[in-house]
This record gives sequence, C-alpha cells and structure tokens, in this order.
Amino acid sequence: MLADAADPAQKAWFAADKVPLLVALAVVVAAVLGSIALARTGRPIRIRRLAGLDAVEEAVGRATEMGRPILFVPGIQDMDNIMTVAGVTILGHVAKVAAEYDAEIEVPTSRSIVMTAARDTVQAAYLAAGRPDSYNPDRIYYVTDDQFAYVAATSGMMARKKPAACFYFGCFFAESLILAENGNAVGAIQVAGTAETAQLPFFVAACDYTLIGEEFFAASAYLSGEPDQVGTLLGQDVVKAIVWFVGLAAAALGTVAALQGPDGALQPFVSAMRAAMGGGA
Amino acid sequence: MSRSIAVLVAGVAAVVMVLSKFIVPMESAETTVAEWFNAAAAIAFVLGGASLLKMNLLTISARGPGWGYAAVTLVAFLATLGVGLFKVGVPPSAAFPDHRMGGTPDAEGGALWWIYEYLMSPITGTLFAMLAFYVASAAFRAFRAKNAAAIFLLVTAFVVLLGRTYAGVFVTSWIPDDVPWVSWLRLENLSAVIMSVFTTAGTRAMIIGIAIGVAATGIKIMIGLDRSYLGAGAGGGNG
Amino acid sequence: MATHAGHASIFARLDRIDRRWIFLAMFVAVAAPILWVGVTGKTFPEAPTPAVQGAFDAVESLPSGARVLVSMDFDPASAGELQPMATAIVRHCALRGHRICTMTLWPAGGPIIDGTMQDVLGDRPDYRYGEHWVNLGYRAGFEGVMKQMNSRVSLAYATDVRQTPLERIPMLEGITGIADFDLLVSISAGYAGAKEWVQYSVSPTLTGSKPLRFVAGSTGVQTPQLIPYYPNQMAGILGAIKGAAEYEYLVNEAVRKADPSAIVPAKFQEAQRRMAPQLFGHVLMVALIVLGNVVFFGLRNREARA
Amino acid sequence: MSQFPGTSGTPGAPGMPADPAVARRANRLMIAVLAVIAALLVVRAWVGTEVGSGADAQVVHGYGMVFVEQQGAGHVQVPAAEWAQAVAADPAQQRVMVSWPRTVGVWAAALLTLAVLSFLWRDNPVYKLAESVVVGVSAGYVMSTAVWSSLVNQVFGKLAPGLTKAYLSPGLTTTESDWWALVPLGLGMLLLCRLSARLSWVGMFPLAFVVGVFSGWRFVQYVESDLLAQVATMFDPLYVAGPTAAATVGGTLCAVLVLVGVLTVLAYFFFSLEHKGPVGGAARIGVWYLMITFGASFGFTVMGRIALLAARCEFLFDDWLWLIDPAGKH
Repeated sequence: MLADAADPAQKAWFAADKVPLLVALAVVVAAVLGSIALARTGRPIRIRRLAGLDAVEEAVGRATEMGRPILFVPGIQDMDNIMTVAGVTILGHVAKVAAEYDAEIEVPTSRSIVMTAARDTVQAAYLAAGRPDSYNPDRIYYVTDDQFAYVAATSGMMARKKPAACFYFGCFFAESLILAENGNAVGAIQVAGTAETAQLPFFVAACDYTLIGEEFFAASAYLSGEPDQVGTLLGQDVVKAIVWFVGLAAAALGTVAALQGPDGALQPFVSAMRAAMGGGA
Repeated sequence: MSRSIAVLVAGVAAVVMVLSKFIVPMESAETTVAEWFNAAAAIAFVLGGASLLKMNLLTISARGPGWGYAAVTLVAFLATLGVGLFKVGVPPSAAFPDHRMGGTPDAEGGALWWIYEYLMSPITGTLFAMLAFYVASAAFRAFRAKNAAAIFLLVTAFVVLLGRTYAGVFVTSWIPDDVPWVSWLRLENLSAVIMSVFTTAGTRAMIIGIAIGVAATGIKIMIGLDRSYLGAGAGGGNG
Repeated sequence: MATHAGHASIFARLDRIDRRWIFLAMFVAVAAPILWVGVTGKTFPEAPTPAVQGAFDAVESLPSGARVLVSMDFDPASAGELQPMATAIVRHCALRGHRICTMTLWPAGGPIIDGTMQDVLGDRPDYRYGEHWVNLGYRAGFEGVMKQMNSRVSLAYATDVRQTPLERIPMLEGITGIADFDLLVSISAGYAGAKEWVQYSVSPTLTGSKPLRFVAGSTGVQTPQLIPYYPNQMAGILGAIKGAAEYEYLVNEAVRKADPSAIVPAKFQEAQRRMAPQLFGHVLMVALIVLGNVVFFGLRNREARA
Repeated sequence: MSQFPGTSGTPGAPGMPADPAVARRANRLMIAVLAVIAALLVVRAWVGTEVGSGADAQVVHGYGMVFVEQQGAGHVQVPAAEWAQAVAADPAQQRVMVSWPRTVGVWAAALLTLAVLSFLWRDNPVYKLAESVVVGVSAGYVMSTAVWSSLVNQVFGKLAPGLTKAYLSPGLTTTESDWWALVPLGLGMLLLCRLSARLSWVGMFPLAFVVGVFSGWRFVQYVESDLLAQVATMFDPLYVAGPTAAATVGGTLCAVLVLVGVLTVLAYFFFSLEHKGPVGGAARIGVWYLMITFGASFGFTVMGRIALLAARCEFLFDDWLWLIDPAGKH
C-alpha cells in the first residue's frame, strides 16, 4: 500500500518497497540519538535493579567470611569482543566490592591483552576503594589462549584454592559447562553473565544468578556510568516500548480482521501493512 | 589524527551502505564495496596464517614452554599450506587436462584432500564430540533444581530430550493420539508445542531486542561515538 | 538408623564419584546402540514435525527441473549432525529432478560438497554436471558474498570450481540474482549461515514481487535461534539430527510409495540409524540430572539434620 | 622433554578422588574396563569380515582398509565387496586395489581420534600433539583455500589476467587488467601491517573500512529482518478457527500464548523501568517464557553434542575396525 503511493517516476532511483524500513530506521535513530542527548544533559537516568549485580555483594561477603578467594573469569575472547569489554567493566565493580571487604580476587585470563586490561581495572577499583596497597597484580594472570588448556588449568586452580564465589562475565563457549561444574563441586556461589545464547541455558541451570543477554550489557552500561552508554540503553528501551505497543495494536487489528472474515473492511489494511513490513500476505 | 580519519572512514562507509539500500543507482557502489570487503576477508585468512607463523616462531626461538608443540604446529601449517598452494597430487581437471594448476586444490585424491579428510576432520570432529562427555558430567554435578526457574528449565529440557527421540513416544504412548483434547500431552507433541509456542515467543522477543542493540551500535559507529573497534583485531569467525 | 546412614554414605560416595565413570557411561550409551543398529539394521519410525514437513513440501512442490541453490555452510566438526541433512535434501532434489547449484561460505566446506554430490549422484549418470548440477564452491566474504549474489551471482562467482565461466553453464542460464533461484537451502553450523541468509538475502525479497523461498538445516545449538523465522521468513527448518531423520524418513517413504519394491540404500538412512544412540544418550542425560539432584538434595538434607 | 610438557593430572581436582589409594584403585579398575572393551574390539576385528558373497567371498581383516577404483583421472573409493568380486574374477587385475595412502589415512584418523579422547583420562602430551597438529593444519588449509578460491580469480586475475591464466587459472576469461582490483589488494596489504608492532596503526584504516561497511549492513538488515519482519508476524490473529472445537481452542490458545510471550519477555528486558506493578508482573511471566526457551535450547544443544559423538563412534567402528557396515562401505 505504501509502495503504491510512490510516484512511478521515482521508482527509477528510489526503492519504494523499502519505505517502511526507512521509517523504522528513522525511528530507531531518533530514539537512540535523542536518548543519548538527554543523558548528556546530565539528567539522571534510572536503571532497574539487576538481581545478578545485587548478588555480587552477597557472594563477596560470603567469601570474606569463609576466608576463601573470589574467582573472576572474563570469558575466553579478546578485548575486541564487546562481551569481554562488558565483562571487564563488571570486574571493576566486583574488584571494588572485594577491596572494600578485603577479599582476595583471582583473575585467570585467556588472552594477554585481557590480562593487561583487567589489571588496570582492578588497580583502579582498589584505588577507588581506598586500598591501593591491597592490590596484588600477580593474582591477575594470563594462562593460555587455548580453550581447553585454559579450562584445565583454571579447574585445577579452583580445586586447590576452593574459591567461595565464582563470577563468569564475558563471552563463553563450551568451557562454560566445565567451569560451572567445577565451581559447583567446590561449593561456590556462582554468578554469570553472557550474551552467548547457546551457553545461557547451561549457566542458568548451573549458577545461582545469571545476567541474561541484554541484561549483561545493561549491567555493564549501568556500572560504567557513561552518559552515552546509559543513553543508548534508554534509547533501546524506547524502541522496545514502541515495538510493544505496535505489536499489541497489530494483534488487535489482526484479530478483528480475522473475526470479520476475508471480506471484512479491515482485512485489506491488515494484509497491506503486513506485506509492507515483510510479513507476507 | 589518524584515529579520527579511521573513525571517519568507518562512518562514511556505514552511511553509504545504508543509503545504497534505498537509492537504486547506488546498488553498484554496494556490490563494488562488497567485492573489496570479500577480498579483505580472504586476506584476513592470510593474516591469520601469518600471525600464527609469527607467534609460533617466537615461541620456538625463545624456547618458551611447550615450544615443541609450537614446532609441530608450524610444521603442520607449512606442510598443509605448501601442498595446498602447489596443488600437490591433485588430479588434473577434465577441462584442462594439460594444465598443472587446472584441478581443484582439495579434490579427492590430492594431498590437501588427504590432510583434510584424515587429519583435520577427525581431530576437529572429536574435539567437538568431547562436549558430549562434558555435558554428561555437568548434568550429574552441576545442573541443580535449586529454584523454580531452574526446575522449569530442566523439566522443559527433559520434555525436549525425551520428546525428540523414540523414548517420548514410548513413555506416553498410553495417551490416546486421536483425542485432540489430550493428545498434545504426548511428549513428542508437547515438545513440538514448546518449540512452536514458547521458543518462538521467547526467541522472537530476544532477537527483537538484539536487533535493536545491533542497530544502536551501528548508529554509534556512524556518528563516531563507538570507537572500540580501533583497538581490535581483524578476521572472520565461525562457530 | 543404619539404613539412613547407609543411604548417606551412598550419596557421599556418588557425590565424589570419579567423573571418568560418567564419561564411560556416556560412551557406552552411544557406542552400544551404534553397534546394535549396525548389526541389526533396525531404525525407529519418525513422525515429521510441521517445520520439517514444511521443508519437505517446499522441495516437493517445485516443478521438476526447478533450480535450487544449496549452500553447505559447515565444516567437518559439525558434519556428524549436518551431513545426513545435506545428503537427504540433495537426494530429494535429485529424485524430484530439480537442478542443483551448490556453494559454501565456510572455507572447509568444499570437500563436504564433493562428498555429498558423489554420495547422491554417484549412481545417477543422468545427472550431468553443468546441465543438472553445478558446484560454485567456496568464496570468502560471508555477508559480502550474499550482498553480491543478491545483485548478480556472477559478481561473487566468476567461475564454478571447475573453472567454467558462469555464462557457459547451461543450468544457470537466466539466473541473474539469487532471487531467480526457485529455492534457497542453507545447511549451516553457525556464522555465516542460515541466520545471515535470512537477514541478507531472504528478508529483502519479502517486500518485493518475488519472495525467495528458503529452507534451513541447522545444528541443535543453532536451531532454537532460527525458530522465530518460521514460517514467515523460512518455509521449513530441519533441527538437529532429529530433523534430518524426519526428512530422511519422508524422502524414503515417498520413494517407497512411488515404488513399493524399492530398496532404500543404507547410506540414505544415516540419520534414522543415529536416532538409536540419541535415544540412549538422552535417557542417560535425564537420568544423570535426576540422580545428581537426588544426591545433592540427599546430602543437603543430611547436613541440615546433622 | 621440557619442550613437550603435559600438565600432570590435577590430583584432588573435582571428580578425582583426593585419597591417592582410592585414586589408584579407581584407575586400575577403569584401565581394566577399558582394556576389556579394547580386547573385545580387537578380537572381533581379528576374526575378520567376510566381504562379497558366494564364490566371490573374501575374508578381510578390517583395520581401516580402503579400496579404490580408477575412474577418469582420479580414484574413487569402492566397497571391499567390489574388490572381492574383481579378485575372484581375475586375481591379477589392477582396476580395483587397496589404496595404501587412504588406509594409512584411516589409521592416522583413528589414532588421532583416540588421542583427542585420551584427554578425558587426563591432560597428556598425545592430546596436545593432536591439538597442535590441528591448529597448524586448519590454518594452512583455510589460507590455501582463501588464496585459490578468492585471491587468484578476484584479485590476481584482474590485475594480471595473462599471467594468471597461463600459470594459475586456465579457465580465466578476462583479458583486460582491471586496476580497481588494486583497492582490495591495498586494503589487504594495509591489514597485514597489523602484524608489525611499529606499523600496526596503518592497519587501522582497512579495519575501520571493514567495520564501517559491516555495521552499515547489519544496521539495515537486523532492522529489516529481525525487527520489522518479526513485528509483522504480530498481526497474526489471536482467534484461530479450526475444523473442530478442540482445534479452535488449541489454535487460539497457542496464538494468545505466543503474543503474551513476546510482550512479557520484551517487558523483562526493559531496563529503565523498575520491575514493579504491571511491568513487574509481565516481567515475571517473561522469566517463565525465558526459562522454557532455555530449557528447549538446552535439550537441542545436548542433542547436537551427542550426535557428534555418535558420528565419531561410527567412524571408529565402521571405517577403522570394520565391526559394522551400516552404509555398505565394505
């Protein structure tokens, strides 16, 4: 229907059937840029509480009580992976809590650059917590790039040191299972966060708390406190809200049209809208 | 300075690609860029090989721990690359029987094919197959029904695991298949309902959310807000 | 209380069990049925799910001689799951007389195409290369290849693997962009694969005059993420080895229906045979989870009482 | 042997008994079980397999034999039965024969399969060796494939068609040099600069180009395929009339449940609203949907893992040991 509205002469240079797509892109751009601008004005933007983040304090507290270390695994990918970046941001938070409680934190990494980034982050966290002397860079170390060798070494370390809290935040593949299994065996509280969809079920089944997909990025944006990141989060929420109401309206229209039957007044409109959005007839 | 130019390159490239979707005459710009993109992807594989070479040579020359394994990797890499580039043992092609380089590099019977079939396939295949063992061990030692959410998850997993084999048919064969009010309770039907209703709904909402996130990242790259890629490595991935 | 103490010690011992016994149990659960099926040749009947039936119908409903593009986007690491699918779909196309064009977006996919075509078309001298099937092979670039193929297939592939220029291949006459194929099939193990095909090549055609029909075959890990695309953006999905078994069953049933005396070669029942080790593997998994929880909560209760 | 360190099994690791005496006993028992299994397999293979039938029958002591037949310029693998037939007809024939390279290959593949599986026992040098081999082989394979499939025709062929046709690619039809192909070549060269610490900043430009192009594409295609087209499905009517009352109720219920699921899971992923009141209620329902979705994913993933293991077992029993012949290869 929208496609028909375009002038035939324009079809030569403009893809008329893509008008709905253009509208959708414009809405997303407006929502995201508008929200970032709003965040930059300094207006506080509230982010809801995330159970996984609340659990950090509880887990670190327990580790302190038991006098056992905390394990943090920032995934097995390099710093070019956004999940690793988000994981290291969350590491900053965990390290700060650990510094406040004076708990020992252990960070084995699978990439040397991640080790460097993790050391910087943890050092800054200890400084912020007012305990720069307690920072020990030797507990943040590079193991090996190789996936299974990394897991074997980390598992062995877990068996020896028996961490009371294990955090897995980053990009994980098959090793997620083995890590969570070993954490369970030493009786640790486990908190995980990843956007790697294939590993989420295993984390949810084996850990006490899991930040699921977008929740993981939201936690990282919230903890980073950067207006651009928080603004982007808000912008995405705005788009989701639009999707929510458009979806609800679409279902209502579709149902009424179906109840009216194929000759009903609404049917042509519903079919045209659906087809224009790429949903078939 | 050079960082700003790089950010500009990324932004302009992204915007041009977006516009070419709507402006029909720009389609050829898009396919030309795609060709460059593809060549860059091919060269990224070369880059991957070169960086493997560099890393292992460094390990060997420094006599670092496990340098013997690095040497094995190096020999395997160079041997495979050599027989691949020179098409060792490749049967000549039917169209160009006299041409030394006429055959396909990994045609059956050639040296590269042998390496693929008898070294690469079994090792990569078995490395993946190992996950079956790990998941079994984790099943016994890690998957705990410690809260309602985990119980829901595990029960669904049971239904799917059993419903997608003959076990499901066997266990619930006593439920009549011809009474529509109850037949959906048979495990094989229940697992189909889970897929068509719950997985469809849950995954649909998730991919909508992911799409919005990807779009937001794209916008930030276009206007130069997101520069994280400048510190990043290159290369394709699989998996 | 002797029995109670006995229970507790069983729990404690199970809790400390060497994990290699669990590995061994998994090996036996998978290996024994393979040997049993290998000796007896028995398979289970399959009841096709709608998504698999949709895939079958998409191939079945095309007129004989239709052109199908099959992209085998996987490598040997996932061949255990996906090879039976590739074989079954190509075989179905060949039985229906469709013309098949193959390609791959994965560098290690080349020999997989060769093997599949040899398996299916090895005893079909009527299927002549160039006229009834053609192999374009691998091209680097993932989505870049899709973008080029959307406009012109020849931009991505100047020649096929046998170095014949595309314009001299009879079966590709009249094919410009990817939408000129009657059906696109992707059998994929991840990136780049079925999801990218939907996003880059299928969805853009849905608002146009000729939507591209698409069927996906996918690993167990990837399948749930493709489900929301069915049935709007995909005509069907073969999910994991079970999907392959159902498809094989449908094809073999169609063969038997056309000719009741036909004997289905054993190599075309691979996925159906695999459902036996699957059955025992799945049952073992369920048993391990249940047992693990019994042990866990048993020990916890005992600790609570003590 | 410090160049080949195998990390010793981690004593006391989870799933390994802490008490050395118990560990030794468990080890002995496990070795005994594995030895019995191995012995059974060897004995079965030693007995041999009869291939062919009737007068053509030959006994072959399995163990990975591969037979090939000359076909055109190359060789094609054929069942052992064909070899038995050919030998029975003419003992001196050269048409069908044992392929030693492939037989050695099956052995290599079987031993490497076992080498990888040995990691289940504990980390060891044999496993590490197999792993080192595969890292090198995969990189070499991928690199040579990228050169032949993409660079030769798409880059070299366009720059120097004459040379490329003469030495590399006889099927090439281009004759004129296309200097635009210098662009991707230049991009590639800049990309290779990333290997050098001093020049790696140069590699930033091709990377920025690739990231830009890619994010432009993704921006459009994710919105078109995963946002717009997915929202379009929400036009599906909630009332689905079926042929029977049960079908109508079932269809309608399913349609309603799908919509409720999409909306509640979306609500769960709202981050700027506290999960209180109606949003909280919706989010709680959303969590149930997510758990069921993950449960199904869990099941499918496990299914995939087991399928891959089954394929490896089948290789060992069929191609190597000839215990079974489900696909008629022998």
